[in-house]
Amino acid sequence: MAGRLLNIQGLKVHFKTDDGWVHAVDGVDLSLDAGETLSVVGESGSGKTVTAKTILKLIDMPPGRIMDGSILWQGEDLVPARPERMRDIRSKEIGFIFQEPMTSLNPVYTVGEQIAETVRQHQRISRKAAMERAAEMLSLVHIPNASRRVHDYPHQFSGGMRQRVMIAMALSCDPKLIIADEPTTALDVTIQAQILDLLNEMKERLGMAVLLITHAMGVVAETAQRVIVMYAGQVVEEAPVEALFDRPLHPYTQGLIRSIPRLDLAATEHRRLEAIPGTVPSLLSPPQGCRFAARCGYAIEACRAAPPPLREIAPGRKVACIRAEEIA
Amino acid sequence: MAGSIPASAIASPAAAARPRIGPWREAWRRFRKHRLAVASAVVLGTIILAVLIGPLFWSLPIDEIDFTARLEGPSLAHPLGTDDLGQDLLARILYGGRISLAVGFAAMSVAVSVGVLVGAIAGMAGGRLDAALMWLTDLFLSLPQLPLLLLIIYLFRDALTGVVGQELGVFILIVTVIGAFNWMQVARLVRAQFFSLREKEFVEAARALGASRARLVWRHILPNALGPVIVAATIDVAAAIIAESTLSFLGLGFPPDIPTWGRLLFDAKDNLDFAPHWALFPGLAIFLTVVSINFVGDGLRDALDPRRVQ
Amino acid sequence: MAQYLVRRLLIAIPSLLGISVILFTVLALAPGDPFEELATNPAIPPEVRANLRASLGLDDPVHIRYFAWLTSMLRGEWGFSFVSRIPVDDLILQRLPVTIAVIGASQLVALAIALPVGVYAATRPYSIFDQIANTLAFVGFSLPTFFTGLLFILFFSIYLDWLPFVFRTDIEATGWNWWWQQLRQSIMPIMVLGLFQGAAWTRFVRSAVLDVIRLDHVTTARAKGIPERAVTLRHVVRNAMIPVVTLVALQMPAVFGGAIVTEQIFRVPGIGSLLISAILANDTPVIMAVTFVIAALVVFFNLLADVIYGWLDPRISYR
Amino acid sequence: MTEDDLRQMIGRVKRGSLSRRGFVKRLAAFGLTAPMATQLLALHGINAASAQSVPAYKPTRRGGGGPLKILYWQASTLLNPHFAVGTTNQEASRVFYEPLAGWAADGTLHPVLAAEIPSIENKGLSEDGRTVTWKLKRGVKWHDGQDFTADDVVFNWEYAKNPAVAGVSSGSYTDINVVKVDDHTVRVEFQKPTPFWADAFVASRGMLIPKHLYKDYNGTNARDAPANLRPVGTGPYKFVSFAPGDNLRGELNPNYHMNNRPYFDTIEVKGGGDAVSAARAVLQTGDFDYAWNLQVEDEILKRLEAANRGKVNIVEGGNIEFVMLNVTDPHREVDGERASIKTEHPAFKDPAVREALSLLLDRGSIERFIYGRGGPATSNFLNNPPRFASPNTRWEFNIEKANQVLDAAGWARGRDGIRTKDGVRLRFIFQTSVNAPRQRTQAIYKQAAQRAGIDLELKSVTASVFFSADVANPDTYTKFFADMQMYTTTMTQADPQLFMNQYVSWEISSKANNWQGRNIVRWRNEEYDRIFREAEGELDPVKRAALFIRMNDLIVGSNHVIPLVKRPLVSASLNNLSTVLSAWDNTHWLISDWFRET
Repeated sequence: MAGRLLNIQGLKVHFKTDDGWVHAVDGVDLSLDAGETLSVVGESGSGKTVTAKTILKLIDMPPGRIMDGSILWQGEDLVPARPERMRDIRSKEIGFIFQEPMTSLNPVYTVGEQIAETVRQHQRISRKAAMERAAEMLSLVHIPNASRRVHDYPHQFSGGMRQRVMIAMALSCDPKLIIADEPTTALDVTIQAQILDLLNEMKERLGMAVLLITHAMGVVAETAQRVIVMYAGQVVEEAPVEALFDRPLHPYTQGLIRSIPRLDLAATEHRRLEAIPGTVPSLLSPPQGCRFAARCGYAIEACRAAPPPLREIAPGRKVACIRAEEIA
Repeated sequence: MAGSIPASAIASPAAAARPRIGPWREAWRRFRKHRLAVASAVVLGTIILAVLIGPLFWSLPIDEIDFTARLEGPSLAHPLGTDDLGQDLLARILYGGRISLAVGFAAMSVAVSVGVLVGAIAGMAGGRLDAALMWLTDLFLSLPQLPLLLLIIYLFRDALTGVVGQELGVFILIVTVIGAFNWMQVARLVRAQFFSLREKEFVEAARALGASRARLVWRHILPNALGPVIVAATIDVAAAIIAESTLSFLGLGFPPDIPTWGRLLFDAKDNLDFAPHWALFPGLAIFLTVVSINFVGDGLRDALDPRRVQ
Repeated sequence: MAQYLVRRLLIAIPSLLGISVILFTVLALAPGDPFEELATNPAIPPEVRANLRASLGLDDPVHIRYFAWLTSMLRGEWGFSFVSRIPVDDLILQRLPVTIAVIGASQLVALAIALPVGVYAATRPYSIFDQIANTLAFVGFSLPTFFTGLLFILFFSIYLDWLPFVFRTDIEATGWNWWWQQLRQSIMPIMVLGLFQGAAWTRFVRSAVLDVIRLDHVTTARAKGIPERAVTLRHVVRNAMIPVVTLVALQMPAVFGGAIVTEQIFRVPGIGSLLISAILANDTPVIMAVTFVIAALVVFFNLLADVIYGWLDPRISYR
Repeated sequence: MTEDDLRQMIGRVKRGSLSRRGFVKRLAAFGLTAPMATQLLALHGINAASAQSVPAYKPTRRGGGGPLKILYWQASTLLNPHFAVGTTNQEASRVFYEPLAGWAADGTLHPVLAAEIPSIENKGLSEDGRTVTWKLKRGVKWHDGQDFTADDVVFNWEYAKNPAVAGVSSGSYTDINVVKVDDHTVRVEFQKPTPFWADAFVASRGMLIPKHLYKDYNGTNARDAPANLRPVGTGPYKFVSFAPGDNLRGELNPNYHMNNRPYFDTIEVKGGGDAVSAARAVLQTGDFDYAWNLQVEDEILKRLEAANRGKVNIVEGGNIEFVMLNVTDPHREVDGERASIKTEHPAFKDPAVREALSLLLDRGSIERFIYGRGGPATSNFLNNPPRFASPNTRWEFNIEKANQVLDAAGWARGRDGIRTKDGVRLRFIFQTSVNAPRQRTQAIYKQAAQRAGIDLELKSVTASVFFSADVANPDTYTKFFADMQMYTTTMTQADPQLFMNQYVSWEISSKANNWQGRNIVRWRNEEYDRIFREAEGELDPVKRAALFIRMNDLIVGSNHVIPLVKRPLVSASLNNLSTVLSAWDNTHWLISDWFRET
């Protein structure tokens, strides 16, 4: 499907450890159009962060290694791309927002210097001009009296403010895509909402695509247009947001949605919180068939025999479960 | 946002598959990975073993003067050669090694324990007590060791030898004296560690759970400060062995007829160009001991400090 | 910042005083006699030595001698050496440049080794280079300077006869030849101290860089598209320098101790050998003056370490 | 060979019927060495040609010899001879200052600033031994051009004896009177007949400083005289620069009072380091021309000499390394004083123990393997000048005999092999100063003693602590709070009078005299005291020599003092350097006559 902004096909990323190779990402397909917000949801260890970081090759190789698959960015495959090419893309075309604002900024430089550094890396402008650009970005992300605070150091900002700085830095070169790796996990609830609103506002104003990595279904509902659900290094379901919440096809997605504590039901319902029994399979030697089979209520012999392909059973809806139609 | 799934609810089963590994077994497994550290542990072990039980097998007396066999190179009769009085160097190195190593380790443990104590108190207490302790550290750092050594040994030597006999008396004296001059680095390291660790979340968490100050220090902060202390301790052993030889250089150390490695090296330095074996073997003994202690220390630090290893 | 410095200096004064009191009493009690050589010479009648000691006040009680010394110190007279009658400040000013030159050069050599090797080894952990560098560093600081000094003399001076091993302060040559002679005679002490110190610091730089290299803000820097070399220099090394520079400053006084051994072996007429000969002769004014210089250096370098730490790390505020 | 035969032969030489060479050869047959013979002749007015006691000076013109580089492992720190605390300071001053006369190696006087050596024959010496008249050389100039006259000599006497100056050379000048006869003659008057008159204005204590520079510093301000660090003397070299504790430089004195001298254009005396590296710097790398006082194992010196760039010079003197057995008991305190003369050493009071210890000292091996040429074994305490060396003592190393002596005296071996008798164990503390050859000697002595059932506990004390005069310090050699101790005592004059007063009873070191007495072993013997008094006034040299020989036999016979090895002056010099060395004076006593063989 040419023309898509980002198109990842069959991506496999394994990590070498003392006990053998960990199949962290084992055949992931993911694609994204300009201006679209795609959310990738899954528990920790499902391979979502590795997938995201591999796009910009931010994982340490070794011990990590891209075993297979391609990452097409506007048609160009980044997997074989040389480091110089990757550097042009980083922050200029694809921005990245990290999870831990407290430690993601360099403590010894002012926030202005760090943003200016990004800007001057990709544009030939003077140091003064870059600092002005930094102040602009800070005010864009609603940091009060930005022109003064641009000279402050990271430790003089709160967690929420620092995440705003990170966003300002990521957007400083007008990238076409922003990858946000659990941007709100480290923040408390009230700040999370502000950050998500800011992200959406930035999308309207600058029109960039957003790849949002999260494990919170609530965040998905708030921001994403389309959702990909990942489990044990593989994509198990892909669907538009509303469709996913209305009619989750894959048993795992259903389990996820059922286990969300519901405020909208009346107190009288007295329903116990639901949890999915069993644990995630070892990625050292992943099971043959469907990786969710061990915990899936509907699992049958066939499920364990072969890995279920990711099938498009309706326009824009894919699921990796051979009994999806039956149990829908 | 409501609806975030606590990850622990669905704990990753991966760890469950393998047998449950205790922290010490884990530390040993990581230590084994550090090949040089293992090799050094073996070398150190052989040296200590040789020094302890060697004299049982190699029974030549240490001070048998034999003028016919002066300054002989290594031979069958004298595997490590002889000195200018024809005394057998292997026997002397084995005998001297016992003292040098004992002085090294004992002085190091004195230095480290004093250092950790001072560092911990300064680190935990802070404020005026910290300033006073740091002033004391600066004071000891700037005092020249030699006059103090001269005085302390000269003041206490006769009193101590009267009580516990000559060799033990001198041993205790030298260990305390060397120890008393090497604790400052450890104290400063431990204090720095305490300052940085005190702010860490896990310490506040422990304090929130009602841990007493002593427990905090002993169970939480100290184990984390272990890394640099081990490194400092290994350096201290080397410094102690060298300090002992400087003492014998000044006639302050053990009586002249006790062949510690430092004294052997000192006696041999004038014959280096004609009888190199006389200086090389004790020098080698000191070097091998010190380098193996350092490697073992490095291995220990990697094993005990989970963050460090990839 | 200035206010903080003044406060630190005010604190330093009592500590220097404390040091001088303790040291003076130690020296007064310590054995040893500056007129040792007189002893074996029968021609010199005992009363001559007696009144020599009396003339220098050696037999007065300790506190009187201390106050006499302190008042003359404050007036700027550092007294004269018992043994050689030379004013102590001349002695020190004559000896200090040599020591500073040798130590200074050896520290530069040490840093020139430790920084590049430490950083390069840390950026390629467990690579061949890292393992070789690490092993050599261990060997480097496990070899006592005492022993390496002897080996250097044996090898370079005696076998190869390239370098003189008696240090001469009065080289007649001028211009380039003077520098060449100076280099030839001081290269060995500098290398012995430099290699030992360099080995110790390589390990420290490597572990400091290793601590920093895994931090999140380094990945952020990479995500900003900055080339790997710039990431290492601007972000990793810059942060790792904080503990390293502080250690270098803190270790300077201890380096003077190390210099004493090298000065003894290579006969460099520096502060170290002056201190040893003064101690062996219990020459109190010289010992007090030299120790005072070293004590002042300790206080100065501690202060310097704090200032550099504050300058390097903005999180440290000067309260 | 009786005294009369001797006088009779001197008479025949005087009358010319017996040649000088015949006389010397005849005396040698009786063990009286050449210098002793020449000394006897000189004193009887038969002035032997003094030249042969100093090697001939070959160069035919002054200067042109380039630099002379000398290395001292103990650096000089002061350039005023009267304050020269150690030998190195005397050597440094001797480069610039000169005495009236110096002692040649064979113990004869050699004129420097004096025109001739006073003797009875040239009326220099009075018959009653109470006055000495020195005739000064004419035309001698100080470096700053001033004339050297008798006033300078008289001033030096006033300066040296002035208690306010507190000079170290005061001992030689306090009990004499010096009178200026004329501009170039000076008379020294003694209170009583003084056989050894050549002390004032001679050798290391006789260096003369210029009156015109020191006359306003003849008091408590003596230490601040600028000339103390910028000397102006009469010597062969003028002062250039001085870095105390490091190096001293001088240059040729163009109007030196002896022609064709000095040979070298500049002189440098470098200090610091240790004996072995000093030896290497001459014998192996050749960086220096001469290295002073090499207290180094002979084994090492021999191997360094193998490079045959330089040679080792051995100059016989009076210094001796010896072991002392404490007469008193160092472990008991009697009215607050350890090793007090009121006590007696429980073991050493038995002569058998003392004899055994003397038999157990393996002097042969110590000479061969430790000191070598630098320490020939000896059984005498007084060895030089030769005429005072006693022929009637022997040393013997015999463990078997020592055991027999101890068995005979009833010292039975205990279970642990150590001999005991009436509760006294033969276990002794043996202390000495820190120095490699001494530590080796301790080891050898300990092993031999063990074989005879005597246990020696070795103790080594830092030199500056061992030789300290500090009253509070228990480890000094004058206190002798140990059973046995060993060190070297030096003999700085060619006359044994001051050297042998170490064993007279009125010199015993005790708490009363702050342990400053020179009789450290606390040995008392009436005959020794009597003979010493007699020798002080004895003018007849032959009788005086016999008295000192008797003293030596007494002290060595007691075995409280066990001589070990003589300690001649050991130094090293390049093969082509011709030096003039003497053990009775400084190394630089005739620096003017040093030259390089071309």
